[in-house]
Amino acid sequence: MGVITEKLPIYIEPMPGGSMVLTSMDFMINWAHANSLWPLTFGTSCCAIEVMMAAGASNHDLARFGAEVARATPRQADLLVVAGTIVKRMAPILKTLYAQMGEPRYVIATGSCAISGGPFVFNSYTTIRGVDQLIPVDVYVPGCPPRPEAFFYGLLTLQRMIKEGETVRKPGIRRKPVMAALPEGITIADIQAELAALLDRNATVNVPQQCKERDLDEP
Amino acid sequence: MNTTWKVTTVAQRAAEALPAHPWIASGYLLLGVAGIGAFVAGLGLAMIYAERKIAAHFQCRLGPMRVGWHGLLQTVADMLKLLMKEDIVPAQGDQLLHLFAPLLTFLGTMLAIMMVPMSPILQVADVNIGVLYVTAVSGFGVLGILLGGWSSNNKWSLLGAMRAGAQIISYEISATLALLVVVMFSGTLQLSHIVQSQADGWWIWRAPGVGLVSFIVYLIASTAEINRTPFDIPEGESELTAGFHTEYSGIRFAFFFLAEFINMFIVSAMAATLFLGGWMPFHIGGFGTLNHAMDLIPPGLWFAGKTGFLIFLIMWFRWTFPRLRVDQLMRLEWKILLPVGFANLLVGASFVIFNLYFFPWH
Amino acid sequence: MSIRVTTLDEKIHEIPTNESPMASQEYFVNMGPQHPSTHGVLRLVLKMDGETVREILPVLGYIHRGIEKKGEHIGYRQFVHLTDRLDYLSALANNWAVSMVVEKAMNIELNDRIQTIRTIMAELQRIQSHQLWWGVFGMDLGAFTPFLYGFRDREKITTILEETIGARLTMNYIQPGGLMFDIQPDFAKKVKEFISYFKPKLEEYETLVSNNVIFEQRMKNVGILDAATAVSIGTTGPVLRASGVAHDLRKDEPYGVYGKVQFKVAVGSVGDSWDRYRVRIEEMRQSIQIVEQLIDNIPEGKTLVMKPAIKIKLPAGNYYSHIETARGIFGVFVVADGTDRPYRIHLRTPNFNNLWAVTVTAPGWRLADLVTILSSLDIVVPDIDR
Amino acid sequence: MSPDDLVAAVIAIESGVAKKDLCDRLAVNVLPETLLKFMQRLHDDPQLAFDMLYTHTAVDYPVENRIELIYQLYSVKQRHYLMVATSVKRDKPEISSVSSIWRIAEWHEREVYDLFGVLYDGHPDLRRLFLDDDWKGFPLRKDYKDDFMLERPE
Repeated sequence: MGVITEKLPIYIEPMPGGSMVLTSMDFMINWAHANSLWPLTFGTSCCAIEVMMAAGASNHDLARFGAEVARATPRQADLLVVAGTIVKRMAPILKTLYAQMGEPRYVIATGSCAISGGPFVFNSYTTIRGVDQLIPVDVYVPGCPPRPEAFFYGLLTLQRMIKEGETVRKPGIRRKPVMAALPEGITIADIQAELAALLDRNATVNVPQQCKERDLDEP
Repeated sequence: MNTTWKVTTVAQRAAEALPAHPWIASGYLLLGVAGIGAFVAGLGLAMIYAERKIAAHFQCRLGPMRVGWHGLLQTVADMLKLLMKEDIVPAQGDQLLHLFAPLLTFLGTMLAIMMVPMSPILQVADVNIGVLYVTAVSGFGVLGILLGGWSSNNKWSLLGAMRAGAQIISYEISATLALLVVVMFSGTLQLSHIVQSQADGWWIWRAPGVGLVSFIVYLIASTAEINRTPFDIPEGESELTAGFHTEYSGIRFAFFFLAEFINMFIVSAMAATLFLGGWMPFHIGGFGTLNHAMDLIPPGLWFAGKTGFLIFLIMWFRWTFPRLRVDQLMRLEWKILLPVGFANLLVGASFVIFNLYFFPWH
Repeated sequence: MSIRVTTLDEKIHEIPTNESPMASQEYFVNMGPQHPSTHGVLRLVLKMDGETVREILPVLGYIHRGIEKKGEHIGYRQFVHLTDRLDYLSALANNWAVSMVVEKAMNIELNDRIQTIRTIMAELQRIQSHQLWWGVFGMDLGAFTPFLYGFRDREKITTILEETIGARLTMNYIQPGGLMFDIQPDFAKKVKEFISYFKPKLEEYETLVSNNVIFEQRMKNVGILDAATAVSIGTTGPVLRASGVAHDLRKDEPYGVYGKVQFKVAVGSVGDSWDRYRVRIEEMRQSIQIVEQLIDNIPEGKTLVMKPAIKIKLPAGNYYSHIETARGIFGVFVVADGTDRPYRIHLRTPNFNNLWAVTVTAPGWRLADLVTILSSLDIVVPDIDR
Repeated sequence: MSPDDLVAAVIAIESGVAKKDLCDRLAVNVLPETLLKFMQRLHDDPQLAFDMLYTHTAVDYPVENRIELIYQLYSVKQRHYLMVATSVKRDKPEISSVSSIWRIAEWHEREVYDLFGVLYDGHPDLRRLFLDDDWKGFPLRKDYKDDFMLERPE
């Protein structure tokens, strides 16, 4: 199908009604990709239990979204869920895994270890601070570990991004992660500034007042 | 006497129409080929969907729900995605063999499905060596698996392929022995005649004891032949990452995936045809009233019901049994199934000679 | 002093190969960091002769985050939250071990309510951990359904714990000096409901796996670990008890309210995968008994006996205390120098010692048996690498 | 065996063995040269029978220019616990390996070599356990500097 999706659009486009054919082709291809994301069984630490196992088990059934067939080989998987901490020694292996996967491949970084190094940012001589230094990431699911429902929200966001994002005319160009969907007038800089101000105000704890609340003896 | 069924296959119709008007004959042939293609595709999608839903309900979960009503379109999405996937051929691997291995497996399946007598009119071809032809053609499957495993230049797939070679070849023996018993009773190899020979009753109960034992031996051996749990060691998920199809992606993995499911259909269709009377309704000897009552249900439905139940049984195996080890698997075949098969054959032969079975029809 | 430091490649080439012309050619296989049955990122370099495994060389470090280095830069109360990320299936027990070290060092007296709640929580977590092990054990042997049955029941405990603790996996609940929160008013009722629900389910586990002939064939005398090797390898927990050594900290050094509770220590005889399986199933039953005895009379009292100060300062000295988690003995060794941060903190993790039982028991068995043995040792890899 | 006569029995084994203070459990200090013989006695003596090595770790004291090696022993038969400590010089940290007595020591010692740089004489397979073989430096030493590691801004 590679021939059709790459070579054909140039010829079909000029034909009358050709773009209508292309858009409906887009719809079909994206619908198929979005609804059958086969995850790769790749969990390094605690997120693997919550995001891969608990989400796939009976209570929070991952199969409802068609993502239940967890393939062990990267060849047949098209969704790499980075669940857990990536350390320096694991980095080249993660890159090889990503390279081995078939072309329309997506990456969800779950847990704060995969997003930014999590609790091991400081004083850890091996933890990679964020997986996006190694491989391009599509959706970030924060949490330590994120609840299975949070992972589903990430999966549904990825499905929405696939359905709206990719087109046959420009293969491989995808919507940026959810940040790109900010309402007008608000930039990331404003958000970071507001966060810094908030952190500054709530950074102190009043110990005597805490003790009075819990009726303990004075310090 | 029971109603006699007139069997006309597509090939016969083409042969009759050939001298007079060749266009209609080629139309029939085209119908046969296209019919098989559509049937295989539709059946594959339906069975994969059924497997995922049955597995889900076995395991107290829902299975695919979001894609179409109750996930009906889920397999369509899977197949379309597999078509779109990048097709990776390993560099150091043997490219040519790697490309054609899945086609060999699929070839074996397509050739075998022609012979399956689904109902008196719904049968593409009917040769007089039916049973022999089907068991011979199903040998292509293991050829494809061996080539695929070896040419992927991957230790896991090589291990999986060697296991598949040893397993399928050895289980074909006891499968053929079980089929031979019924061939002895019905006297012919032609599948449609075998079905008609069960007009007085299905071989599973008409040959007392022998029929049931060979049915069970055939069921075990055929589950091993199509690599289904508890014999799925060629693609043992937890040991060999993905067994022989580790290096396959995209459309050619879909061929292996589909071939496995259609093989499951063929195996349960053969079991239904030989032991449960194929499309023959449930008759008991001369018991006229019951036979006529049973004839009200069209023969095609009888076939679908029997095969459907057997497919459900094979799927049920998958969700209850663990995997056998390689040596346990070989021991089961050579030390248990083979002696049982031969003893069963001898006993069956003596029943046939002395007409010791119900409603002897020779 | 003849000291030679080798590297992995030299070690791989050193492994003896079978030179006799009749033998089939042996080859190396990487049961690599990403493999469905290594429960995380454990890499086993296998020297295989056809299907049988001749030699195993575990390669670690694929999840080594340097938690002990980080321990020297954060306070004691903060270190409790790091131990959740070690053996994430017994987070509460790990928290308890660190809290116990700090409480012993500052000799804080805890009231009965805290001890009882800690014991109940630890036992619930033991059942939860064994349920996950039972599920993954079935999946590794090829049957996918036990994984889902195990997780279905595990979710019931997770919801009970989540109502009190607020977290599903990384609990951070037991802190030095007591507990973070008091238990919910209907906690006892819910636990009793769970116990009455889970007892018949345990019989279901038995029918699905224990009485299944194929499981028995795959497990009976596979990977035998005799008592002497088990002790010299330092294995603890169900792996050691399956080899016939009845060493259980809950009986030898009773902590919490284990002293006042009647329960049996499940001990195996031969030390094969079948015994390890039976010991864990029996332990689930014993844990239910313990929780039943404690759940009805949880004494009243405060759940925090010292002020929630962040700056806990331990007097200078070496302190060591350990606790029996679902996988073995988890020990915390602290060298304190009087400041609010430990000078050195070392974690004696059960999985580190249990892993090496594979290198002793698995050579000579087939690849499928290697997966059975590895899964019967119930290994959690981040606990090994720390 | 009560703790007092256990310590007495242990001290009686070797000269230069002294009770270690500031410990919450039984601990003794041993001279590095006599370590292997001392441990062998602890393992073989039926009265003591320390047949299990819980863990072996090290503590770095750059100020006193020594690395203290800690062995935590336990006897499954007698149900008692002992911690043995010895020290080696920081710039030439070499000591004899106890992996001949307890199998697990082989991998604990590899970990201590990997993170502290202590060399073990007679160790069957001394190489780094967690880090890559070409890793420079020993991370758990107090003076370990690394451009990759972020220090928390105080």
